[in-house]
Amino acid sequence: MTEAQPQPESVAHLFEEERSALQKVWRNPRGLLGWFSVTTHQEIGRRYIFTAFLFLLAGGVEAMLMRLQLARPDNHFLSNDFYDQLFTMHGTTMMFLFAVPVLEGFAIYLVPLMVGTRNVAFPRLNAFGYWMYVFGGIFLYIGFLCNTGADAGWFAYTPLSGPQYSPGKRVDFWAQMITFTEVSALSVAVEIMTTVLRLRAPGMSLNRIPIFVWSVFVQALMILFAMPAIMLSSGMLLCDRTIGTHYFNPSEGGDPLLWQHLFWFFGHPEVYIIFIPGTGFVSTLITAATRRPLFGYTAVVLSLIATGFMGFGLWVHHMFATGLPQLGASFFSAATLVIAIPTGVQFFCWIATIWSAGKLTMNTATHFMFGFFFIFLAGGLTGVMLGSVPLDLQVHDTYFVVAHFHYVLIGGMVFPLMGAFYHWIPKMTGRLLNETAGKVNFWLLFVGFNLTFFPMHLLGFYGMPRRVYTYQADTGWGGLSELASIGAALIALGGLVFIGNYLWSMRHGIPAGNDPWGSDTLEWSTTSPPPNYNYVHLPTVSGRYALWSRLPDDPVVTGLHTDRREVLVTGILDGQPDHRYILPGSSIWPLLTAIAVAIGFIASVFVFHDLTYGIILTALTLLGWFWPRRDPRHGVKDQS
Amino acid sequence: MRFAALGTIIALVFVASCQREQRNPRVVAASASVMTQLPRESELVPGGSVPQPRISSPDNGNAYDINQGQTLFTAYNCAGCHGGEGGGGIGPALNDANWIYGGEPAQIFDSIVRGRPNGMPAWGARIPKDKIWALVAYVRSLSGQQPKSATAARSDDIEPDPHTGTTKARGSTP
Amino acid sequence: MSVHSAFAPAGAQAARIYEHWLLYWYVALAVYVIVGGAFLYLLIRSWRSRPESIAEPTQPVQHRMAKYVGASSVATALILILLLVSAAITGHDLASYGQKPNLQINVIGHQWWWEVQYQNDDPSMTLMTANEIHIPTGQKVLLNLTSSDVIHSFWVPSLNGKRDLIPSHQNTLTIEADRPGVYRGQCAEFCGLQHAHMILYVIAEPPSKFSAWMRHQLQPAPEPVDAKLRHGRDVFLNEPCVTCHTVRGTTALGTVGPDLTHIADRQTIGAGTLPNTPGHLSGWVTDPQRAKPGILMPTIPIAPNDVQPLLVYLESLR
Amino acid sequence: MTSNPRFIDVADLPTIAFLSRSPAFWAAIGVVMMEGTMFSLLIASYYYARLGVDVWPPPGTRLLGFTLPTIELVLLLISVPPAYWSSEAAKKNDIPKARLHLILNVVFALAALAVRAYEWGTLNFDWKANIEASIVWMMLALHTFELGSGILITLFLIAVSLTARFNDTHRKGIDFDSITWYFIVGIWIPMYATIFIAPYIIQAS
Repeated sequence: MTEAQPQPESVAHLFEEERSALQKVWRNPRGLLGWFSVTTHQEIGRRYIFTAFLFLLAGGVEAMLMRLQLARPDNHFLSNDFYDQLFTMHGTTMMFLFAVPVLEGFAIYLVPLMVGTRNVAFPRLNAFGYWMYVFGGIFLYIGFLCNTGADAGWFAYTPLSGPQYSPGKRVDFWAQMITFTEVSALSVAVEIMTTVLRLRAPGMSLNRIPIFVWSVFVQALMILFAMPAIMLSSGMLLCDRTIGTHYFNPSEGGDPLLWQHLFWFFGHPEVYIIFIPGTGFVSTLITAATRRPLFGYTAVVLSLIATGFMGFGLWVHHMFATGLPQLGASFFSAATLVIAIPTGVQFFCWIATIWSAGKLTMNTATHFMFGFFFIFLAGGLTGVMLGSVPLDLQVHDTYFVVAHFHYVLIGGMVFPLMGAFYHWIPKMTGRLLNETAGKVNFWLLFVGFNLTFFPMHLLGFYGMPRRVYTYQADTGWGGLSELASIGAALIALGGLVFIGNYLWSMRHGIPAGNDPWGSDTLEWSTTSPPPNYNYVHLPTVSGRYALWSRLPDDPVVTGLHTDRREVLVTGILDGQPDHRYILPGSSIWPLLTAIAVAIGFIASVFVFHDLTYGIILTALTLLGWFWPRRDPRHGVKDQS
Repeated sequence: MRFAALGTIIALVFVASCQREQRNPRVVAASASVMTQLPRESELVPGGSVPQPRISSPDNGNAYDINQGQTLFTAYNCAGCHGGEGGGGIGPALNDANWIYGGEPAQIFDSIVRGRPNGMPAWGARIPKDKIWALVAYVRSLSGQQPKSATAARSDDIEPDPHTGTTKARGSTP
Repeated sequence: MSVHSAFAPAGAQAARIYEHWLLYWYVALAVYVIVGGAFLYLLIRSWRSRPESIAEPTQPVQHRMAKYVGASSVATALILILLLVSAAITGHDLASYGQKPNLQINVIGHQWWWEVQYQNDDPSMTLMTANEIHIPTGQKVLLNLTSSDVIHSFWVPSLNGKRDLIPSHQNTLTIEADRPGVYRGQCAEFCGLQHAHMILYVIAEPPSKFSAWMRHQLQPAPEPVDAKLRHGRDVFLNEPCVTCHTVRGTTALGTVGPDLTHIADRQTIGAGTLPNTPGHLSGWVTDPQRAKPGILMPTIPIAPNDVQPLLVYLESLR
Repeated sequence: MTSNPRFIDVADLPTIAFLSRSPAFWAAIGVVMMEGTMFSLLIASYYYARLGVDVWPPPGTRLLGFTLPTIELVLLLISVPPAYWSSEAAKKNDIPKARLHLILNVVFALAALAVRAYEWGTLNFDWKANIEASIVWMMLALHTFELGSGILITLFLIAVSLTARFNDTHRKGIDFDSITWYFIVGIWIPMYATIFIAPYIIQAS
């Protein structure tokens, strides 16, 4: 490595030259074909976020229909058959098509910016993952629109979801959709892991990585270990249903509980996969709102890692009612309570941060952050209750649990996400969202949320099981259910305000400038929205709060080729420059490969052996993907 | 969106099979008049052959009804004679292409309703017609005469495996 | 009026869980008030005071905060240990309640009703019924739980927590009622189209009354005494009803649906779907798919002048 | 960087690195992590199923001979050193040597695949027999898929190495290929033990 001498007189000129070269190399291809060939992380990230919000809308409409049905006892608004499809689709949509993908979208968008590089490590894999997600979602929803919506619940317990008790293709669609979204999640996890480990800006040692990046890194590792479990089990279910294997058939030695073990081995970490980036958002928002360093950075990072690790030790607490040996149950009970400690530590660090700052910027993002504190705290405490085996046996599979996980997931993920949206949308679009509408949006959601879900705690104790399509008047559940439905209407209103605010602000919002919040992470140093190459010169980092500790004469990286998509690989621990790494450019092959895989997956739902055609097609498209190009500088391939 | 066009095309393909997933528990009358138009068991009739009325089962291809038939097949102990999954036993096998009294839906319906010599009881008075149609739908699925996408790959009951005699009970838990 | 609430325990187990719950509730409330209060305090204190500059807290402040975070974390751990110990003790107590039961009942889950078999060493004393479990008060009743199709979950909140009924697995649960009463329960694991209408009642009676009930239930169905009842019985026996239902003392021996020998004694029809009144029974028999769409029981076209005798006959099955 | 320069010039840094320095390595690690988890859970499912029944293998399947599978395993193990040598040669940019070892690797792998195919053909049960059969078929199917993909990637690299278009990316590809190959062979050891050896040990209840 050489140390170049500063040459002030030529800097400006060089800068412009490099900028136009980068613009040319990183330009997204035009036209329809071009639109399908994009591999830049901003565009893919935005598409993830946009698609996920569409699915949120669908899941929300499903929820509203359910609340309408449950508003009155003995209601005949929806048939039981349709209601079963609705709640399955709602759960499935929210978990697989909204929560994880939207966080992945934010991670894909933000991580390269935050660690100071130009793109994720494997841009084409990234595009492939997005297409898999889209195809999986479309596949599931086409089924739903054709009366083939899954109806066995989002955890599809066998034998109810098996060949005998779920006739038709409904559950097959569901199981195969899982495979689609898991392929997508796994590709994103590999992206994020590699990007965080190797593409950080010089100087960004492990102890200087922004908390949000840490959180998505832990999330990526969790995905790598958790998602294979659901791919395996949904594959087993599909085989049981289509070719007559016996994984879950008790009469041939299979066991319905095997499904539950495999499912929850994924399903419980899934909750943390969703929640951990939520805490990452909160830690970032809190730093921005107080303009103070996060208190206890190391403690928070260790908490994230501990949570990720322990998240794999609690799956059995979803199965206490299946009659496990008492000793085993006690172990998982203890593990469930212990995982509250790292989350507690994070809470105390957040309190300490605000406390020592004494001042707060009360913008919409901060509102949502406080919404998170008050809601998630309640969800965490009911979670501790569910960790006790005797209490769990009372409230398991009742509306208490419904209340609990909505407090945890909406409180722990949606509220931080909304905060993050208000925080980062100015970066993504260049315009601020309207603050007044934002606060109206917050209060509608906050009040509506509590009105909807708080009564459900009581309903659970009063004996209302979840997933009932109706209930009788003499159960006395009518009043609280009606209250919940009114709350749901407020949430819907909040959602409309949110959409309206977004649409209005994109046209009339105040231009954001580079850094409207005085925030600390690298992405605020580039323009809003950032150029496709993120930074003309990759930045270097000299402190944990990159922009706050930045000095005017801090060095930047030069010497990267501007005639191809090139980034800098740095050391895992210390962030020292290691080598240059050439990224591939735009390509249509990820889409074609995704189509090939989709053909195989979808065909195998109907005729299992047709999977073979999918494999052959996929192999051919992969050949196209990796076909050696004549020009070794494949980054500058045609920009048509 | 660009997906809209793609979505519409795929949707049209799927609409055709929507009916396969229909679950209508309250079908009652569809089969009411069927008894009068039952086909004859033999086509040898005085005065030459009469064109046989071809009545297709109202349940043909509907996954839910095939499944109902499967449940009833077990519940009514049809398997007692015809074997689990129609593999045969005291009574003839149902999972092959050999039909003594015909394999058309109406003929199977007739066999169940009126019974047949050498052991098959008449179930007409014992099973309501729509459930008989469900049984017909299931019986036809055993010999692959229903769309594969509408039939279950296996049941959760014991397979007619010669090695397997008993249900393997699992250990009990406290 | 039946009782159906974890807040209204009527048996030793439920009462024990309720006590345990109170501990958790008060601890959770206290934690919420303290931590939530801290956030509220911070919110009020910092309201409208925008941070102007970026600053690192001073060293003493940092030390104070570190101490405070450390202490809170330790406190959290201690509280969790307390809660864990309480959970373990409660779990142990609940398990020990289950020893030496006075009565054993097999409960088999079906889509979507409960089959109930009273166990007895004397085969003539074993009793089959459905959807209602009569138990003597003050006695431990061991339930052997299994399922014939999908997973169900037995849950009577006023008596004990829930336990799943899993095909090919044998689970047990002990219940005990302190005082006479009707305790409602409902299937708690999603089990298909009619999960919402898979309700059962546990009817606790003083032991003497329970034995009388038992003796009565063991009797076969009464012989029809008049022409109308005989007509009704013949309708029942000639229509498809017998394929699925048993009425002991007659040729009806079906086992697909619930045993109807003493149907008129039960409080509800269709596993709690409808109250057992002549009007509802009539509606149920003529069109069960209306009240409980999706169940196996078909709509049987019964001749109009046969319906009334059939209902009268069913009403007579006391 | 002792002083405080305005620029860190990276123009002289290499454009290729191997093992943990290379992003491709981490992609391979990601693949290994997720597939390792999947296969581990599959193996765990096998023993979980064993706990549920009285006799093993359950009625419908018989104990399998382990001569052929052992030959197959040995062939797979022999294929590992060439994979290593090919990646070492690729690091030194010695393409002919890398190609030679890739060919050696693929020959042994194909031999193992042939043994696998023959032995699978003689399997005395299909996936419908019982739970053991279902799991064993899943193991064989998934692992054979892995094996097949590994072989295809290697063949692809051999083919490219014969052309003028072979570039640094393909050198990293050989590195990637060797890492995944270690995994494919390594994960087969517990699966081999589970499918062919374990039934002899755990058959009594």
